[in-house]
Parts: sequence; structure tokens; C-alpha cells
Amino acid sequence: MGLDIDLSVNIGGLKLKNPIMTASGCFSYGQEASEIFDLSLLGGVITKSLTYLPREGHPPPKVCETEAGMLNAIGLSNVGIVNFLAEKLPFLEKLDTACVVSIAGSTMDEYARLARKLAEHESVHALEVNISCPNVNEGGLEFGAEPGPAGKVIAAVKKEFPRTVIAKLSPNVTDIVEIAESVADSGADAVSLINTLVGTAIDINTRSFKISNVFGGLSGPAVRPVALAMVYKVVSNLDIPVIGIGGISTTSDALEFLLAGASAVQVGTACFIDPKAPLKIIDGLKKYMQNQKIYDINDIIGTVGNR
Amino acid sequence: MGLDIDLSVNIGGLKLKNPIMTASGCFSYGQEASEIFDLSLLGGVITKSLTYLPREGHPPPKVCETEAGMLNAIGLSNVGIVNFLAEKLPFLEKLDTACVVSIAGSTMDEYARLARKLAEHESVHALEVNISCPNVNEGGLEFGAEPGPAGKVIAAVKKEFPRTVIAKLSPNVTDIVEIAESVADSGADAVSLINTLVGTAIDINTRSFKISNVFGGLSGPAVRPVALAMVYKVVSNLDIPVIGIGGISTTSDALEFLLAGASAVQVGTACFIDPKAPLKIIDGLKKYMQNQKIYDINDIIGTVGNR
Amino acid sequence: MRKYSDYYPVIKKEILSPGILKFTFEAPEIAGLARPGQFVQIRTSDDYFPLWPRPFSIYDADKPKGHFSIIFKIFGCGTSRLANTDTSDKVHILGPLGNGFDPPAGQNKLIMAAGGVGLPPLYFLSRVSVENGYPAEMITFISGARTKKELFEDGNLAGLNMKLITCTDDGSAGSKGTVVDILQSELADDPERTVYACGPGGMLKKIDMIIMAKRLRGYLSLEELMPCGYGICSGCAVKTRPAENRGSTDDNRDYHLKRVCVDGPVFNSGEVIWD
Amino acid sequence: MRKYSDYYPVIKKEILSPGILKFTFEAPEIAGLARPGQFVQIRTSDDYFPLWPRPFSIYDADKPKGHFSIIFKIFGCGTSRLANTDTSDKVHILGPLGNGFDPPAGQNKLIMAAGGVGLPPLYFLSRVSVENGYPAEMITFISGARTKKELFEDGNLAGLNMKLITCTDDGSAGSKGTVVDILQSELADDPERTVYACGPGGMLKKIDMIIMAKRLRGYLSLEELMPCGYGICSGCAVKTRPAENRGSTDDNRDYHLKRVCVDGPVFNSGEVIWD
Ligand SMILES: Cc1cc2nc3c(=O)[nH]c(=O)nc-3n(C[C@H](O)[C@H](O)[C@H](O)COP(=O)(O)OP(=O)(O)OC[C@H]3O[C@@H](n4cnc5c(N)ncnc54)[C@H](O)[C@@H]3O)c2cc1C
Ligand SMILES: Cc1cc2nc3c(=O)[nH]c(=O)nc-3n(C[C@H](O)[C@H](O)[C@H](O)COP(=O)(O)OP(=O)(O)OC[C@H]3O[C@@H](n4cnc5c(N)ncnc54)[C@H](O)[C@@H]3O)c2cc1C
Ligand SMILES: Cc1cc2nc3c(=O)[nH]c(=O)nc-3n(C[C@H](O)[C@H](O)[C@H](O)COP(=O)(O)O)c2cc1C
Ligand SMILES: Cc1cc2nc3c(=O)[nH]c(=O)nc-3n(C[C@H](O)[C@H](O)[C@H](O)COP(=O)(O)O)c2cc1C
Ligand code: FES
Ligand code: FES
Repeated sequence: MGLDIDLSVNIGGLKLKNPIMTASGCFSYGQEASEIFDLSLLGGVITKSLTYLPREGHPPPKVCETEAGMLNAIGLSNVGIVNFLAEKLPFLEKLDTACVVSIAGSTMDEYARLARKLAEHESVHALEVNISCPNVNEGGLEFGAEPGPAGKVIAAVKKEFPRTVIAKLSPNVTDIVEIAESVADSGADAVSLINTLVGTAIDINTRSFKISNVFGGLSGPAVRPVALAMVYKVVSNLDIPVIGIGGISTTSDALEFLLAGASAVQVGTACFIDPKAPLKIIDGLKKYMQNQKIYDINDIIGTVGNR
Repeated sequence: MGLDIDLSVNIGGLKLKNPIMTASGCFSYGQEASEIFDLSLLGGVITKSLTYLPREGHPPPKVCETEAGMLNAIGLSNVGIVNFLAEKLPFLEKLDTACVVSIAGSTMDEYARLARKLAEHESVHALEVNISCPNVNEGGLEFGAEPGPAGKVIAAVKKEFPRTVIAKLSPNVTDIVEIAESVADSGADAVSLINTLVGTAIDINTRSFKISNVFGGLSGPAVRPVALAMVYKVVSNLDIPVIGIGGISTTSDALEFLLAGASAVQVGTACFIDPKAPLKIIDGLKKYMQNQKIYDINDIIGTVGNR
Repeated sequence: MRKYSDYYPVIKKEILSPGILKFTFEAPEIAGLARPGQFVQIRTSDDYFPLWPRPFSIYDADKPKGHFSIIFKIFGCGTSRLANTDTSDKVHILGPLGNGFDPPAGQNKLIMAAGGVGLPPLYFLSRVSVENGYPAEMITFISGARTKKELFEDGNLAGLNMKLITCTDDGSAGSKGTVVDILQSELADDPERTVYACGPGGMLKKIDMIIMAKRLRGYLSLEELMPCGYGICSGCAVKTRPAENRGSTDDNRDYHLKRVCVDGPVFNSGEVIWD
Repeated sequence: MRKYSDYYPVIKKEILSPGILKFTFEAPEIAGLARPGQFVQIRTSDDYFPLWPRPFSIYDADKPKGHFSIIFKIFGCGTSRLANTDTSDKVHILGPLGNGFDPPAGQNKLIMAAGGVGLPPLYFLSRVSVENGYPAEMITFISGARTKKELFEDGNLAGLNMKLITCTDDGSAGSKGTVVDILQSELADDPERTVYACGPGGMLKKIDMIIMAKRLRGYLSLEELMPCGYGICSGCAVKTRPAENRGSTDDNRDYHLKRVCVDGPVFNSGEVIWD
């Protein structure tokens, strides 16, 4: 009946039972999905990005469909750190899966304060630092678009948070490697990429923008080739572990990123169209490995081109 | 039977009978498509980017399909300027449509020499300067990714070519407005955007990249929201005429760009999937305008949000 | 609340009027839990045209048989592809979703105001209410459409013996007038009613105004774009008034976003801030 | 060469074997121009799954009736959706495309080597050659597949009265052996033949080697990914040897790219540089 398949990976100190996580903003804080399947099957869960205070986010309409993708300008609507600790973390703590909290701030200090608060909770296994939200001024691209500020935010968070710190990078930059290098030098234990691409859409009948914020973030299958290229560039140029994100919907999609060198992947938009997409990918990985007679997922990672 | 519809536009001195052109690299030099329809119906034709010497381009495989898009690493394969003038231009000259020649060089001097040669031919109504090809070292992104070099190339071309000079911009940059501003300051009469996004794809069965060059350019419907956002950003921030490109396949797609402020659009990948796509868009624009009781296309351009 | 996400077969397709179809699915888990006002998200194909699943209200559920049905109108890509699904083909269904209606309480007469394909959840609510002992004669059901050929009925609605009023905007069938018109004249006769409404946004907004003006109790079931349908994306958010602000007009200074898919689709009258 | 790009109806669907279908279209413009070895690009739907149209060789064309047909195997998304098209539905067709075969000239006997769905263009070439007076007994037609259930025929091929050899890799029908095996033994009997081949890349490569080694005349019809099919994208390029280099082995130093869609799909033996 074949050997056991080992899917576990270690990403800058964060141990995952398998390399499939759910992406920030595409899984809320987990409760909703737990009404559909057992979250403990996942490699890890990443929360909606938290700011210090609660945020309503942008007014509707916040989303629209595009060809094989979608635009969102949710605007970092979230419950804020205090409510998160009181209402959401207790639920996440009980899961047998890695709990990664995503944070976003409008100042360097906000990032640091979020990290300090979360450091107190051992059940927060890692932080993902969102310096790449394309549709808010706060907590977003102003830090992620340039290597200098990106590195500084990571250094500030790293000072406060003793466990794994992941920097989430924006694809809306000329040179992703330069940004990745800066956060790596500032102590990031891993990088995750990509956040969404800046995009927009117009309704030709009403002649108005389809989302209230005008610009939104493009995600979904449409962006996968862009994400994969950026992941491969970072992997090829730097030593830091990379978590791949962007349009991953099927086992084959996830494998593309693992083969390109990502140590793990996150499933975002696909959770909307099929809540069990992450589970199907985990099952699919096992089948692929069985067929290929590979028993350790680490023997797949980064093996594109050298068979 | 209603008023006549005027589709003509003027882009930095280049007069088009309608705002629909075919994009560089997606129409060869026109002969092939002329076996299918009358090219004189088009607003304009843009040639495959020419280099000084002929180029074979990258080895196969050069293309692959992605979700609602495609990757290409053709590698600027072209006949070279001498063969173009001898074999291709005579055909284009006979058409009753704007003839725009795209040029790409590996040095500033190559761009200048191409411009000088083409300036001699009045039938070359405009140049589109490709400083944005993502999949070759020569003639590509090394000029288009930074405002300084981008501006210098345009200034060099402008010195040699007395008619309309269009700078074709890359979307693979942090700040498209900055690049557009630099080429505008250097004398570009218009900008066209976007060229392709850098992407890649992996075949999980062979565990190799799907295109020989590893990285290719993503085009097609998938990229449309990104292109539209960049066009709108440039239009909102600068005075230079903008030609929209990226995933335009239907009348509605073209209208999104015109409403966002593009003075004309180019149809690329859609020409592969339906050679008559540009014609269908021209017909569709007329119908839309009839329905909306707008008789001059210029009364549509840039009117998103203000009705 | 437990939700199911799986492939379930279409077991029956009926055409109720041109472009309006009734589909029955064999999905025991969903049929077993479904309450009036809840909906499901349906995806016909594993490709990405359209990207998101499409939401449809549950028209009826047969717990013992393990069946439930929807009635839908063909609009665009998602509904066309659903319409082309053959009997016994499986589609991906997530459900049951949403809060559903509070069952009618007290002695009030009810008015159901259904615009177009807003009918399904109100039929389900009526059917269950009558079965639970709510007197059918205390329910008035208004079913309206723009024109005769957009009106539809599969016989079940009439079978409930409520006061049933059909209307069309152009008078081509039933009374001439919109659902709002009919509702207004019904309320003129007897202003003490609880109103349940489902239909296009414009209709709901008008009905909400009427309910608020007359200080009645009312429930509105909303339709919004729904990327996920189960509360994780915030994409379906609508502006609502904080409870203390209900009735205030300075709406844009102080609003609270609620997710139509989990906090709704049913909202109390007065809760939603309309554009 | 004039090409047509329009919507044309499927007028007949036949299942030749499991997963292998024959479709006939009413497309007078295309049927009127089609020559053996040419192909068409077909798009079933206006959405983008798949993005590119799919290329299919013309199996036969009936100029007076204005019909032409293709035979195709269901592989992935494009061929599945085509298979699901109903009779009288219209699909988007661009054609006729490609250079096509040079008609057989001279006194040479011919061998047609067809692997799987490589059969259609070779049938068309045989049919036209025989009709134009080429003696059927001078043509040997080898039709091979992996296994019995992948072999197919609609009766027309046998009707031409050529020497017809069917074979399967596993011997489940016809001779046991690959098309290449059979070709080799045929050539052993009579080495002076002109070879026409169409099928998977691996088969074509082997056949090319055989033809070159024996210094015969031969033509190979290639299959490559085709974004456009009419020469504008360069996506279908293959490496070819400059004429003066034919036979040289130092292939990667000096190659010339040709577009399969317009410079091919038929190439002379010795022209293509195989991976
Ligand atoms: C909770 C909920 C319950 C629903 N229940 C039902 C139901 O029981 N029966 C039913 O038929 N529909 C119902 N709908 C609406 C249904 O989901 C939409 O009609 C469907 O999503 C349209 O998808 P499409 O891909 O066919 O159209 P799209 O391609 O998404 O849209 C095509 C065009 O139709 C317009 N359009 C889409 N939906 C509507 C609409 N509802 N009203 C008017 N114009 C529209 C769009 O703006 C667009 O211009 C419900 C929606 C929600 C949120
Ligand atoms: C000039 C030309 C003529 C052709 N004529 C015919 C014809 O007459 N009849 C016919 O059936 N096909 C023919 N083909 C091949 C046909 O175009 C492909 O089978 C089709 O494009 C597959 O599309 P798909 O979307 O179904 O599969 P895809 O989704 O594109 O592919 C699915 C899987 O099948 C594999 N695959 C695709 N095509 C082939 C193939 N040809 N051989 C082996 N594996 C493949 C792919 O690598 C992929 O793994 C021709 C191709 C060319 C270039
Ligand atoms: C509705 C929505 C909300 C998102 N919110 C966040 C967020 O709060 N923080 C963050 O880092 N990324 C956020 N993202 C980005 C995703 O985490 C992910 O990086 C991106 O969507 C690309 O992956 P995908 O194509 O799998 O969705 C959001 C994406 C979507 C679609
Ligand atoms: C196969 C292919 C070849 C291309 N070659 C060129 C080129 O030579 N020069 C250039 O400026 N752009 C080239 N492009 C980019 C297109 O002109 C266009 O900018 C891009 O494809 C986006 O538009 P689309 O989505 O409509 O295709 C090429 C694109 C494709 C798909
Ligand atoms: S549709 Fe995703 S939260 Fe409501
Ligand atoms: S397929 Fe486009 S050139 Fe051949």
C-alpha cells in the first residue's frame, strides 16, 4: 500500500503539517469555514489583516468579477486587535493547525504595537506583515513599494515578535527581488507573495467604476502566471523561504509554485468559489506524490527543470 | 436614420479614422490578416517590433495558454529594418489606414538609427517605441523600467523622426505615471500601455517551464483590469494622449478604456482568437453610440464617472 | 450552522415561463437544514466562467425525499450555464446559507411582496408558515413582474389558498401596477400588517420607505453580488444603520457594514441604508 | 490565399469510436477552397476556456454541397467543448489554413503513415489523389493506434481500394506494431516510395530519420500549439534546417524558425530539427 507521504514543511521556524494555508482576507478568522470542514486538516490559517482599531473598510460596491479573476477593495475591514484577541483568537487556538496573524498598520508604530500585543500569545505561531495592500493608504503599499520602508517595518516587527515573521510582498513593483532582499536583511524569516495587482473595471452602461474605491486588487486564476514568475525570481536570487500566493485553485496550481521553489502556498480567491479547495489540493498533492513515487514534499520543492 | 457617427480621433498629430488599432506583435506586418478582411477598415496597424538586424527570436516553445490569458516569449523575432522596407512597407503603404511602425533596439543608438531610416518614409505615419518588451535583454525593459533611460530613448528617437512618436510602456513598474511623465517631458507625442506583464508557467508532468525562455509576457483578457488601472492613472495625472492596450477583445472592453480616457486602443491577443475582433469592435462602438445618442467618439473619451 | 459544500445532481428541470426555470436537486444534507429565506451558492462548472458561484434562494425543500428546488431567471453567464445543465449532471452547491426569515409571530396579518424572481423565498416562507398553523387567509401574497411572460407559477402557490394577487407593470396579466402599487393599496385597506419583501433593489427601497413611514414591522431579503456566500470575503457588504440611528437621515456619517450572505440576506426594515 | 473567419453550423455528428468523433460543417467558402493537408481553427464559445481556437485537419470537403468534415479525438477542454456542441449550433471557424500537401507527382508508389488522429489529412490526400487519377494500388495506407478502441474508420478509407494496413501497438486489432514498425517493413519490401506522414511528434521524428537514412522523398504534417493559425503570432514556430544544412548534425548552431501554421503544417523530410 505504498509508503507514508510526508507533507510537513518548516518555513523559517514555522512548522506546518502540510504546505497548504488559507490566504489573508480570504478566510475571515476561520469560524465561517469551520461550519463547512475541519480546519485542523489545513497546514495553516492566516487571518484577515488586523489593524489596531476596528475598521469598516471601503463602502460598497467592494468587489467585481473580471476574466478568471476578481477585483476587491475591501479596505482592510477588520475587527481590530482588541476584539480579535477577545473573540477570534480563542477559536483559532483550539485548532490543530498553524495560526498566522496578519497585521497592517498606517504607521511604523502601529505595526510595532500590533506585534507587541500578539507576541504575548503563544498561540499566535507567526505574523504575516502586510505591507502590500493596494487599496488603502494606511498599512499598505507606502511601505511595500520601496525597499527602504519595507525593511524598516519588518525590523520594527521583528524586534517585538519572537517567533516567525513573514513579510507579505506586493507585486506592484519594478523589482520584487530588491524588496525581498531588503526584508530578508531586516530579519524576515520568510516572504509571502503575491498580494493583489492593482486593477480597475468600468461598467459601460452606468459609465462608472465597478468598485467604489476606483482601484482594487486583482486576484484569482488570472494572476497566477505573474505570481509564479515573482516567486521563481525570489527563490532563484535569495535564500529566504518563500510562500507562494496568487490564483492557486487546484493541485496543479499549487504544484507549480512548489516546483518553482515555494516552501508552502496560500489559497485565497479559490476559497470563495469552493470552500474545500484547500482540502482538495492537500488530497491532490498526496495523489501526485504517490504517482510520482515521491514521499517527502521537500523532494518536490524547487525541482523545476532538474529531474 | 440617425446622424452620422464620427469615430475619428487625433493622437498627438496622428489622425485615425477610428480608434481601433492592432497591437504590435499581434498582427505581423499585415499581409496575413489581409487574406481575411480589408485592413483599410482599421483605425491603424502597428507592425511587429523591428530591430536593425533580423532576429529569429527565442527557440520554441514560445507560447502557452493560461487562465483567460497567454504567455509569450517570441523574443522579438522580426525581419529587420532592411527587409521591412523592401518587403513589408510597400504592402502597408497601399492601405488606407494609419501605418505605425514599432521599433526596438538594444542600444540607444539602435533606436536612433531605426528612427532615422523610417523618417525617410512618409508612409510611416508614426513610430511606436517599444521600451517594454519583457522577454529579451535587448530593446526591452532595461530602458522602460526606469524614468531616466526611458526618457533618453524617446528624446533620441524624437530627434530623428519628425512625425508622431508614441512611447510604449511596461506595466512591470512601481509607478507608471513617473515613467509616462519622463517620456512626455522628453517629447513623446503619446504613450501606449500596457505591454505584457512578466509571468511564467510550469508543466507539472514534465516538471519544466512551459516556455523555453522561462519568463514570458502575459497578455489577453486576464490582464485587462491591470491595464485599465494604469491607463486611468496616466490619464488622471498627465496631459499626454494615451492609447490603451491589454486584453481588449470586445466592444465593451474597448469602451472601458475609452471611458477611462484612452484616445484609442489596440487589440492584441484577441486577433489570435478571432481575426475579425477589431472589426467587430468598430461595429460595436457605432451601435453603442447610436444607442447612447452620442455622435462623436470624443464625447465618450474620458467620461467615466461624469455623466 | 452546519453548511455543506459538494456536488449534487439536478434531478428535475421545469420551464415555468420563457427564461424562468425550476430546478430540483437531490441534496439531502441541504434539504434537511433549509429554512425559508436561506439560499445556496451554485457553480455549474469547474472552470472560471463565471468565477464566483451564483446565489439562489431556496424555493422549497422536501426533507424526507432529500430534495430542494430553486426557481431562477436566465440573466447572464452563470444562469445560462446552469440552464444548460442536463438532468442527472452534478453541480457544485454550497448551502444552506444566510439567516433566513424569522417565522411570523403574533396575530398580525402578513403581506408577501414578491418582485420577479424574488418569489421563491416568500413562497417557501408562506408554505412553511401555513403548514405550521398560520392561517392562510391571514396572508396576502403579491407576485409581480414587468409583463405577462415574466410571470410564473408552478401551481403550488395557488394551492396554499392565501389571498394571491398577481400584477404586471403593463397590465398584460393580473392587476396593472407594480408590486409597490399593490402593496400600497393593500395597506390602505388594512394598515396593520407585517411585510415580507424580496425583489429588485429599487422595489425593496420603496417598500422599506413605506414600511418605515407607516411604522410597520417588515423584512426585506436583499440581492447583492456574492463572491463567497458564507461570510469570509466581506464582498457583499451593505451599509446599515446602527440600531440607535434607525430613522435618522444623516446616514453616511455613521454606517455599519453588514454582510448580506451571513448577516442577511433578510434585514429588518429600517436597517439598510439605500443608495 | 483567401481565408474565411465566421460562424458555421455543425450539421452532422458521428461517433467513430469512443472519444473519436466526426463532425461535418456547412461552410461553403471553406469547403470550396480546402486542399488536402490544410486545417481549420475552431472556437466553440465566445468565452476564454480555452483562450485559443483549436486546430483540426480537414478530413474531407464536398465542394458542391459546401460541406467539410473533421475527425477529432477528445483530449482536453477545447475538444470536450467541441464534442458537446449540438447539431445546428454554430461554431467559429477560420480556414482553410496551412500549405497542404504537394499532390503526388511522378511514378513513385506512395505510403501514407497515419498515427491516431493523424489520419484525416492523409485520407483527404489519398481520396483526392485517387480521384485525380493516381492509381489506388500504388498507395499503401498505414493506420495505427495504441489499441483497438482507438482505431477508427468511417468506411470511406476502405472504399478507396488502396492497400490498407491497420496496426495497434498492443496487437488488439490489425497487425501488432507501431506505424513506424509497419512502415519499416513495407520499405524493406520496396524501398522506392514517397512517404506522407501525420501523427504524434515522436512518430514523425522516427519516420523522418528513416526517410533521411534511405534518402527517400517524404512529407511530414506537424502538430504544434497554435495561438492564431494564420501566421501573425510566431507562436507555432519550429526549428528548421536551412536548405544547405539538410543532413548536417550540428543543428543548434544554425537554425531557422518556420511557422507551422503558414509555412507548414506540411514540411519536407529533413527540414525539421527535432528536439
Ligand atoms: C441571496 C440571493 C438570492 C437570490 N435568489 C435568486 C432566485 O431565487 N432566483 C433568481 O433567479 N435569482 C436569484 N438571485 C439573483 C441571481 O443570483 C442572479 O440573477 C445571478 O447571480 C445572475 O448571474 P448571471 O451570471 O447569470 O448574470 P451576470 O452575468 O452576473 O449578470 C448579467 C447581467 O444581469 C444583471 N443582473 C444580475 N443579477 C440580476 C438581478 N438579480 N436582477 C437584475 N439584474 C441582474 C447584471 O447586472 C448583469 O448586467 C439571488 C441573489 C441573491 C444574492
Ligand atoms: C495542424 C493541426 C492539425 C490537427 N488536426 C487534428 C485532427 O484532425 N484531429 C485531432 O483529433 N486533432 C488534431 N490536432 C490536434 C488538436 O488540435 C488537439 O488535440 C487539440 O488542440 C487539443 O485541444 P484540447 O483543448 O482538447 O486539449 P488541451 O487541453 O489543449 O490538452 C489536453 C492535454 O492533451 C495533450 N494534447 C493536446 N493535443 C495533443 C495531441 N495532438 N496529441 C497528444 N496529446 C495532446 C496536451 O498536452 C494536454 O496535456 C491537430 C493539430 C494541429 C496543429
Ligand atoms: C477579498 C479579498 C480580501 C483580501 N484581504 C487581504 C488582507 O486583508 N490582507 C492581505 O495581506 N491580503 C489580502 N488579500 C490578498 C490575498 O491574501 C492574496 O494575496 C491575493 O488575493 C492573491 O491570492 P489569490 O489569487 O489566491 O486570491 C485579499 C484578497 C481578497 C480577494
Ligand atoms: C505573441 C505576442 C507578441 C508580441 N510582440 C510584441 C512586440 O513585438 N512589440 C511590442 O511592443 N509588443 C508586443 N506584444 C505585446 C502586445 O502588443 C500588447 O501590448 C500586449 O499583448 C497586451 O495586449 P493584449 O492583451 O491585447 O494582447 C506582443 C504580444 C504577444 C501576445
Ligand atoms: S459573499 Fe463573501 S462575505 Fe458575503
Ligand atoms: S499559430 Fe500564430 S503564427 Fe502560427
